[in-house]
Amino acid sequence: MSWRDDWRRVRAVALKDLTAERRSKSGLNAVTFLGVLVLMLFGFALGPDTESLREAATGAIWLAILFSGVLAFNRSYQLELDGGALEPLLLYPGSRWSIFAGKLLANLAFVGLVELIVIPVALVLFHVSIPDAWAAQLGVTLLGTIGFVTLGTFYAAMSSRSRSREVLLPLLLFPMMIPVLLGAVEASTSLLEGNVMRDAGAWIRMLLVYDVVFLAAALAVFEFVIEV
Amino acid sequence: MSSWIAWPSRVPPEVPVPEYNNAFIIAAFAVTWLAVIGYGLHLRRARQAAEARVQSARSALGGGA
Amino acid sequence: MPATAIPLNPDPGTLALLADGVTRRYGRRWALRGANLAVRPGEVVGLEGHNGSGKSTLLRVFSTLIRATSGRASVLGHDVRERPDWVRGQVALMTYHPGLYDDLTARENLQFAASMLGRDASGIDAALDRVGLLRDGDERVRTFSSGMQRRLSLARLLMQRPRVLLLDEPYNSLDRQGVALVNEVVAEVVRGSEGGAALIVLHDRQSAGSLLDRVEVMFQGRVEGQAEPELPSASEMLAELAS
Amino acid sequence: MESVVNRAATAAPMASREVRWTTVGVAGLVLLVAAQVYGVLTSPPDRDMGHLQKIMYVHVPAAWNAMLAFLLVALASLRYLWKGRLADDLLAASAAEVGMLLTGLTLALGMIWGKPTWGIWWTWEPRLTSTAVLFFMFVAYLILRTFVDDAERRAQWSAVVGLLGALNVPIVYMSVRWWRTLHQMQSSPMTLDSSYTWPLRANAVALMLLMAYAVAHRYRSALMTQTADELMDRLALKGTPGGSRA
Repeated sequence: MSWRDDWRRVRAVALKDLTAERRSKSGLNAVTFLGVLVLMLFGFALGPDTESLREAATGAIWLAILFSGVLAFNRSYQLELDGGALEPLLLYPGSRWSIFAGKLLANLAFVGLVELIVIPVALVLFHVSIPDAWAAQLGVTLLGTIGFVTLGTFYAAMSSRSRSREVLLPLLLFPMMIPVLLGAVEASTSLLEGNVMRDAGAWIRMLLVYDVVFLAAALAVFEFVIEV
Repeated sequence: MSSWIAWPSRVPPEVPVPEYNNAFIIAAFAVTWLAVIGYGLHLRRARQAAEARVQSARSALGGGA
Repeated sequence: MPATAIPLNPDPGTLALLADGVTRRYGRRWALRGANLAVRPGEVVGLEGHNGSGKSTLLRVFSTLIRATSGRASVLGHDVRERPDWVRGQVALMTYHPGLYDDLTARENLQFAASMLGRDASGIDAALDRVGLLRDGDERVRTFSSGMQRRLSLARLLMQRPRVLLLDEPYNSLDRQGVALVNEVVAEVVRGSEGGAALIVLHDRQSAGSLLDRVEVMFQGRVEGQAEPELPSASEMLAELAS
Repeated sequence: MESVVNRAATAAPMASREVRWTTVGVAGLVLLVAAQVYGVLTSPPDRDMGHLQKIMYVHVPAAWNAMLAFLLVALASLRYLWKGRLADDLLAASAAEVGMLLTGLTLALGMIWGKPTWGIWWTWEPRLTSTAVLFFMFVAYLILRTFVDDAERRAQWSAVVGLLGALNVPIVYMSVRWWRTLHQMQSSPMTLDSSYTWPLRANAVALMLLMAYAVAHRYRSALMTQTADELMDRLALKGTPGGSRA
């Protein structure tokens, strides 16, 4: 199997997942709505004071993404389990990591779309004006999202096929997410405040290392997760 | 080694040390021993269960095996 | 020693399928308890047995989908555990699940299969035509009847171009033409490829017609005999085991 | 897959190993008592904390050994993925159970120490916070094990989870440390006075011996349970030529 074959498989899995998701629609709407709802709840919990809202904005955004995103990952495997499609999927000869990579891309697109709604809503609700360093902000969001979706897609391969999957996924995933949460929130906050007294660069490097480490690890050991 | 463990440092003999919070010290050691003994009991229970399982398997197999 | 078709010291290289003492446990339940089976190239073998006798599990072991707890299984001379990827390229498994994506059209389902298999998309229309779904190719699978879904998974199987077929109750919910289609495909694969063979789980031997070379019967996780067997009753069997 | 049945059949070396581990356990227990008495009686009170310093003798060894237990989980998981022996999975599970206990103990002792020292039960300090994360990962690992019925699947999944968790520990620690240093000045590091080092080391070694004993004991119980299961398998497969393990 050449790299081209693998890439074709990755693309096929991603396109198939996204097409199915687009046709069923309800999933994306529901998950996005949940994200916005979490933001609202944060607003109520933090009180109407503009200053405290603004300070908590990045943290609230990331928790909203985490809580809504975690619902997306099990869905991605539910698609395979519903009609017994996982069996033929696993029976195609060739690499299995490409299945993971395809689902990862599809989930990235899905969570990215959720963020596309949730983040602007958060900016409005929490009185945050678009920062000057918006490009860097996008980069931080992307890095954090990659780390989150990588491990989310990975652990969902287990949790979706085990008993009580709803509990198991966040239980496995959230402790692993602490560096992502810290890195993304700190980097965003420091960029929002014009990098005063803070070093966004260190956090961005940390996120980068995290993404590379877990992307490589997940691709390497996915075979073990799906094998039996 | 950084701060919070509050690594004890110098001991100036002339400074009288306030004797406070003995309850916390006792609690710390008590919790430790509770954990040690409690886990010891857990180990014993696990071993007994395992032995019982081996026994019942052996007898089901006809005494021998 | 149960009567099986296994020759003494079978040479796996000359067999299409070989199971040698295959066991499989699910939790505390044994689905397979030492199944022996040999299928020679060119053979079409039926597999019968009660529910839970291990037929589907045996098929899945051959397909590499499930690992045997112990024992050995090989396809065309290659151990399924040592060379799973090679085996996946040779066998096609059709289960009672159609294994399709409901929100994709029939054509999209086949396109996905083609990409995963590394085939170009040119065979899709021919496959659809072959199973009689050419006109419904752009309909979503969700709208299909179960018979149509089964036909579609047969089309996917055709695109796979396997040498060994593992079919789990392939005649279910198919009309008469569908049944004939399955039999055509089986005959085509078995005669048309080197070392081709088929193992078919069935309840209704009539459907397979003259296709079957023989029928093996499974009971409680073992292949117990050939042809028309007098199945021993469960209590007799247990009494024998206990002795 | 190796046969545990055959292993259990050679009872004599197993028994002597049992005796050896019991020796380790007893030695650990005796040393722990001795080291605690020695530490409490000999070490002078600290200038700032007074006798509260003595909590260090139980808290710090627990934290160190928790890390050690986690290392053991990671190594056993790695070896399982490499060799595929179910026994390594049982070893990882045994170490995880002891590790969960030790991280829990570390957290409890940290709180007991923190309250009188700083007036707060919890501090977002890198070490303590990382230990808390470690605790959650141990718990998730052990819960995952209870959710999966098939032995091989359970072994593969938990090995993968253990390994990824191990990769995460240093990243969590670094990130929490940066997070803290950014938020407030870290107090200057102090060197440990020599009158405290020996009691601390003795306590750490004692707890390590106890931990080794506990892991070994738990591991052997798990092996025994598996032996029993394999014996039951023999019964289930009685008279089958395929009953022997491949």
